[in-house]
Amino acid sequence: MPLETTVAAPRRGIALRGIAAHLLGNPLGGVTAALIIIFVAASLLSPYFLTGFNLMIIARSLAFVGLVTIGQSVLMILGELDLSVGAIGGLAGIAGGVLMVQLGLDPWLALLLCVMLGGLCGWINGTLVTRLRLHSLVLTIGMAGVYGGIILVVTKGVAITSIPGDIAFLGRGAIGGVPVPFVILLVCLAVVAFVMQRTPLGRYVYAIGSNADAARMLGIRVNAIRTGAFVTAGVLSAVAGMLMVARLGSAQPSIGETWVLAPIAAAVIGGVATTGGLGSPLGAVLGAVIIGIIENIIVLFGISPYWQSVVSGGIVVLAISFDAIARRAMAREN
Amino acid sequence: MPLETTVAAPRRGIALRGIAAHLLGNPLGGVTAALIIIFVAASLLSPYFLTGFNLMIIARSLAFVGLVTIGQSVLMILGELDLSVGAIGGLAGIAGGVLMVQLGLDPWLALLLCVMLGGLCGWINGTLVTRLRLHSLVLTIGMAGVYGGIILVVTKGVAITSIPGDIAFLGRGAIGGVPVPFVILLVCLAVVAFVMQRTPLGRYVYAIGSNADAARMLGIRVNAIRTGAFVTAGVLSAVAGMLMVARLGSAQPSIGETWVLAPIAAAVIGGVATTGGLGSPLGAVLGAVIIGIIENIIVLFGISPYWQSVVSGGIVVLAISFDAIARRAMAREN
Amino acid sequence: ADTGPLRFVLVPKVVHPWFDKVNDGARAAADSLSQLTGRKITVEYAAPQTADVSAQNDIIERSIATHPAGILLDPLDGKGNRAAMEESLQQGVGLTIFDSPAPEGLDVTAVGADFCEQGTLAADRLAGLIGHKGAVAIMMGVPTAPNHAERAACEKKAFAKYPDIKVVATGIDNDSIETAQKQAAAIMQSHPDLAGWVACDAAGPVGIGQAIRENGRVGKVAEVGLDNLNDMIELIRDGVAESSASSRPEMQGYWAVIAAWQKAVGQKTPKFIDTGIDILTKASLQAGAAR
Amino acid sequence: MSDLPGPVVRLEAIRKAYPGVVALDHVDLALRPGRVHVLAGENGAGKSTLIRVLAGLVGPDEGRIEIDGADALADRTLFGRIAYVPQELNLFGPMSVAENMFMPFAATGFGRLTLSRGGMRRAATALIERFGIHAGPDDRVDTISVPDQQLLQIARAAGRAAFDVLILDEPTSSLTASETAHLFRIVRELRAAGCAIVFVSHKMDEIFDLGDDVTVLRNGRSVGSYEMAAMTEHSLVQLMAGSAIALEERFQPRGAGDVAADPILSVRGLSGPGFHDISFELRRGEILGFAGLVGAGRSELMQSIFGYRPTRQGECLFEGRALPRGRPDRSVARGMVYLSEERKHHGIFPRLSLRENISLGILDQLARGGVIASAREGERVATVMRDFDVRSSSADKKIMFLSGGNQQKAIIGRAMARRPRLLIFDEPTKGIDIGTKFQIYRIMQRLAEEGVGIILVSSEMTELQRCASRIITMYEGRINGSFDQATTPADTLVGAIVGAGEKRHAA
Ligand SMILES: Nc1ncnc2c1ncn2[C@@H]1O[C@H](COP(=O)(O)OP(=O)(O)OP(=O)(O)O)[C@@H](O)[C@H]1O
Ligand SMILES: Nc1ncnc2c1ncn2[C@@H]1O[C@H](COP(=O)(O)OP(=O)(O)OP(=O)(O)O)[C@@H](O)[C@H]1O
Ligand SMILES: O[C@@H]1[C@@H](O)[C@@H](O)CO[C@H]1O
Ligand SMILES: [Mg+2]
Ligand SMILES: [Mg+2]
Repeated sequence: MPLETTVAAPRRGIALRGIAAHLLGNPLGGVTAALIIIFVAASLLSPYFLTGFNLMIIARSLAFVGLVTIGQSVLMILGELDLSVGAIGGLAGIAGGVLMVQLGLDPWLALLLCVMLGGLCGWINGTLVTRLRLHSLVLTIGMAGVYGGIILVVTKGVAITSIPGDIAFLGRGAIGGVPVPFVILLVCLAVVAFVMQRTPLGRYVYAIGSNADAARMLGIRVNAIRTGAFVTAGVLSAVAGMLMVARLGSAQPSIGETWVLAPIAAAVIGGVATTGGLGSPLGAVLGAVIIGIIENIIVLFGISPYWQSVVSGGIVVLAISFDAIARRAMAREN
Repeated sequence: MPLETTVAAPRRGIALRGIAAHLLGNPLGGVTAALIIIFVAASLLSPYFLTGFNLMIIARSLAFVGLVTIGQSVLMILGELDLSVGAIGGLAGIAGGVLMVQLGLDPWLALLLCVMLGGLCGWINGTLVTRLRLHSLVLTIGMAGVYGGIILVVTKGVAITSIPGDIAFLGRGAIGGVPVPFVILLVCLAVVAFVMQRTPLGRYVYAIGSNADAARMLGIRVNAIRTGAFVTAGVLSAVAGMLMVARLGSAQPSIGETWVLAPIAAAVIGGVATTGGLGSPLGAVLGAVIIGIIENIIVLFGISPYWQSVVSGGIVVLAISFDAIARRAMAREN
Repeated sequence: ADTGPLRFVLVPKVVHPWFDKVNDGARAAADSLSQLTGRKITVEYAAPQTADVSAQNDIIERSIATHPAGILLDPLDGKGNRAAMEESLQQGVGLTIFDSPAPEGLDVTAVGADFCEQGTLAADRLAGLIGHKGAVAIMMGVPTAPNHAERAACEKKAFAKYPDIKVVATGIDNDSIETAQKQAAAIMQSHPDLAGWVACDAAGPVGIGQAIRENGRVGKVAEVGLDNLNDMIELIRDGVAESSASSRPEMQGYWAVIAAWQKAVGQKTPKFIDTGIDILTKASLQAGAAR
Repeated sequence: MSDLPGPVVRLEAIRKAYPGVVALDHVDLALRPGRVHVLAGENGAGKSTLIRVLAGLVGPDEGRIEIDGADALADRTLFGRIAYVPQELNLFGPMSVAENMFMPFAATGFGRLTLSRGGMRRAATALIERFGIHAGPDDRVDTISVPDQQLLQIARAAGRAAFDVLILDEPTSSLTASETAHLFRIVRELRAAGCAIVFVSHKMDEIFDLGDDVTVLRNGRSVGSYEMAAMTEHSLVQLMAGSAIALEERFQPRGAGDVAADPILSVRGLSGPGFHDISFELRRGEILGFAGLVGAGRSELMQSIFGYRPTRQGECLFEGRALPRGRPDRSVARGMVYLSEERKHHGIFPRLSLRENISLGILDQLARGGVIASAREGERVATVMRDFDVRSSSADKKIMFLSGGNQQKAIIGRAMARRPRLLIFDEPTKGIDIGTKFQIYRIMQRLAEEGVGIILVSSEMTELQRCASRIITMYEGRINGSFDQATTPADTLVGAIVGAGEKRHAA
């Protein structure tokens, strides 16, 4: 933009436009603005929305998809996609059920093993992608079949019940009124966001996503970092899967089935591009919050179940359009 | 490949390697080789595979996903993706049911209207993507919710039965032993492949997929062509949906649910890159044939349904790995 | 000449634990027939991954391609499966239907229960539980599936007998526990006054029970379930559901194989084999366990 | 040469073949500390390939690389002593200037576990100043100008710690004269400090200005190595091309600029992002030059006229009729062509073949009944390749595997093959060897004489002087002068483009 513009804007300056401009200048501006609007609208439209109980429900149900979103967003910044994250989460959950219930392992040990299993699945994905230079989208469509299939083979579609109560508080408990899964989400987000923004490793992820060849030329270990990102995504999905098992008290074979498209949509709403190099895990999680709120208000408003998918799909479309329209309007102003 | 190789190969000359080299030189080589291997293996392993009846049912069931694959592959060559193609197919089918059964319209007129509806859905997707410069992956995740939701709203999940017999032969008939849906697939593929390879329009699609900015600079009507591709994909999905209705004699709300990931996987197996500019609809359909044969032999071999997803996922992984491994092995040889 | 092995293919609605019980029964029948006849008789299990007619048709057709001695089918959709069923008969592969009334005009044997009676039993029982008045909901299963549709229709008819009972909502679970749970939760959100539930397949009542539990409505919303999945039995033990009207999947599989074998060796078969219905309650379960 | 220091790097009998071509055929090269070694040769001669071998990015098929007397192919860490600026921009677009400068951080001392952002910013600011980059350390690289990106690319290689050899592959192709001068000052400093420098350029004045030694490549073979002092422009060109070229030739179209006739393009009061209140006329048969500094707004103006970028005010009349805004397709349909200065982003279709890249501009002319006539396509493409000397082992090679200059020739050929009535060339001869350049000037001249209107945006003053009938100068988004090329002394022009005598904006 020419120099003059930046000088001129405050002069014309209505305060609201100033805020809008500030938001739009910030990479997280679009998603934050959309979030605020949806939040305010929901508060005005439903008296139940702003209650502590409701906010707690939102926070808790957000945690699972949110964890998966963090991992997926790191992969997307790297220019990859993993459609098997949901299946990995489900597999970890089922493995947890088998280890704890059928083999009687200590729940905490089982938990650790399952998270490692998630990492292993991610490592397999990453290794296949990097060694054979496969296309991650299709590889992971295939691997989702494999991991999801293993769930079916192990469970024959039947849930594993009577999960030991020891780990229940991971799924159902609260710390100072904040649900434990949400706290875990925040911790994971903080760690990953810090790594992505403030460490060389994180910046290499951005570099690889924006120009992998140049990164390789500079001696950045592209393949190792790619594989590491898949492992991270696998671990986070496994954590989500185990938290879900803790919450349900049973390992359902269906865990993770809905964790595939929503995190990708959330990441894009939050400013992550599927082409790599752009966005941040924080933005992606904010995108997940938007989707979570949408799902919540659909229930609060008592929208007929037949209409739910239309409404939630429509709001996703609106949320990404909002950003685009606002940016274009601002651009036209100047 | 360096000139020397082409000269040297026959001299060293095992015939097989000559064929392999030839196949690998051709952009369709990888998928053709994989197809041949799977075909031969299936014929050797199951006496039922090479029977006329079995080939006929493969051809027929391939037709539906194949049609969707054609449209999706054009979008992928353009650098876009449409995850709502399945929902559009389902919506067209349901609309057909409503028009024919509930409104008593002439079946042929209804068919035409439904195909137009598919085009309209595609046009909406394309227009949103181009006008608002939205990300097609996420927009169409949203639109899949909307279109799929409309199916639910209209049907409440209940199929529309008693579709007039007039159109049954479209789904069940055969022309000279070849199932009608397969004939329609071949016709559509021939038309689209011709346009893509031999007309300016097709070249423009490749150009846009390879460098959209440069295409715009050359005066190519990027947005119009993009929208057109979405319309094409919508129309082809609607055709698939209507053929499915004709085949079942009822409009099922579940039509199209499995038409989302399989066509993308098929296209990539067939050499289409999700980043655009590479591959061809023919390759993509060959990829779909591979997937179709895999599904067929899984049942022929009597593989337990619990293992099916593992096996089919695994074979998808193998199919894409095959290409990669073969190319690298050849490269190392020289 | 008739000493070679006989292979039957069993095609259920969907991959589902209930059908594993059918499969168990079918294998038992195959084993005892093998012993009795000295001929190797086997059952192959081929199930669609989701309750989708076209997926089921593909499986039927692929099974036909292997020329089995017969196909045992639980149709997802009488009309939608019609072409595939005709194809089977045309190709000379005998067809035995289980868990479903017989499709009209086809020369097949049907094995199952009186599904109308099963639905009526469940509905009447629920009506009694809620004092013959209040709002009730029906979880419809796969609406195109002939047996599910029959149960739903008869449940509606049964409720209609009571002037103070109103069916305020119907859900569709497509034979998936997760879908059933989501649908039930949503319906209870929008109908806070709901008094009770019945279902039309084995998955539905499990999902309903989970939703009742998750939403803290145990004791406030009554449930009479269907069938005898482990989860269902647990729900009855835990007092979430009062009882269940259960068909007998093992028996259905058993008799379907018997009928298919008869057909394969050219014997006459009955049009319909009724395998009966059980009512499961906390008490009957304890009695069963004690035995 | 005996009194010179011994070579720090020695390449011996390097051979590298690609499918269909031998890019390097037993090439030798010796680099001495404190000397600028020029690699000269026509497009596709193998300069960049040799450089990539030298930088350790491409393994040679045969040959030996010695760095400080040790075998670098055995000990690859030795390649760390070599700093390399590639011919094509290769940056991380969505990341900041500072990050681009110091990636990978650990190696540059700005991060082991966490990044030291402040330190990085400070160090970046120093380099930004030293290299004259118009950007802040936190600016996103894809928002700064191409020349600034080019300078950043150089700063990244040359600005950091220890290296013995600095390779600059056509570093000036998107720099203007003053930036080039600035860059040369830095190069001389490095040379004085004992660094060996490899320099590639197609601009003769630069080669003679900076070079100490020169190695000439032709078709992948080394013609020889010489001391620059023993060379003249003519002799060097002769060595490169294998035949002589008349360097004094001029290409002003004859009878240009019929003032009486209607102008082919008139721009009136046009304003938009980056330029303000622009009015000028282009006459039939004239080559109108545009001169200016980086960021003068020429590219943005031209793209707006063409319809690629938005405008705020004003109008453009093409052959008397208004051009619709924001519709490059309409402009093309009416006979206008724009060739962008950004080959990578706006020019080539990397994954398509050379043939497809060329024919894309003329498909409407190649189609018969809506179908592309392959035979005709082959002929037209062959003609373009011949006329513009595009060298490739095959027309079916993906264009991304061609040398930079040959890519450029292909897209110029594509633009001209359309036979437009108005041609806007933005830095068209960037990276093109001198022989082909003259051929392109000749074709431009011929087209103009046939009545085509041509706008030539160029940062090479000699190019404008060789070809333009008139020269318009731009300064900070405004036109500040219009000169008859034939009668205006060079100093006057340079004064105008640096904005002499004007009130400068208070930055
Ligand atoms: N303040 C700025 N911030 C970001 N980008 C800028 C700024 N000023 C100029 N640019 C960019 O720098 C480039 C230089 O402008 P432009 O190319 O129009 O000038 P020019 O006279 O053609 O210069 P050149 O000789 O480099 O072609 C443009 O691409 C423009 O987007
Ligand atoms: N990766 C590659 N694959 C195939 N061919 C290549 C590749 N890289 C270079 N070549 C070929 O090698 C030859 C030499 O190219 P190179 O880029 O070294 O030329 P150059 O002298 O740098 O030319 P220019 O002045 O145009 O930059 C060309 O014919 C080019 O097509
Ligand atoms: O009878 C039904 C079957 O058709 C299947 O849906 C599983 O549940 C049973 O109740
Ligand atoms: Mg070069
Ligand atoms: Mg410019």
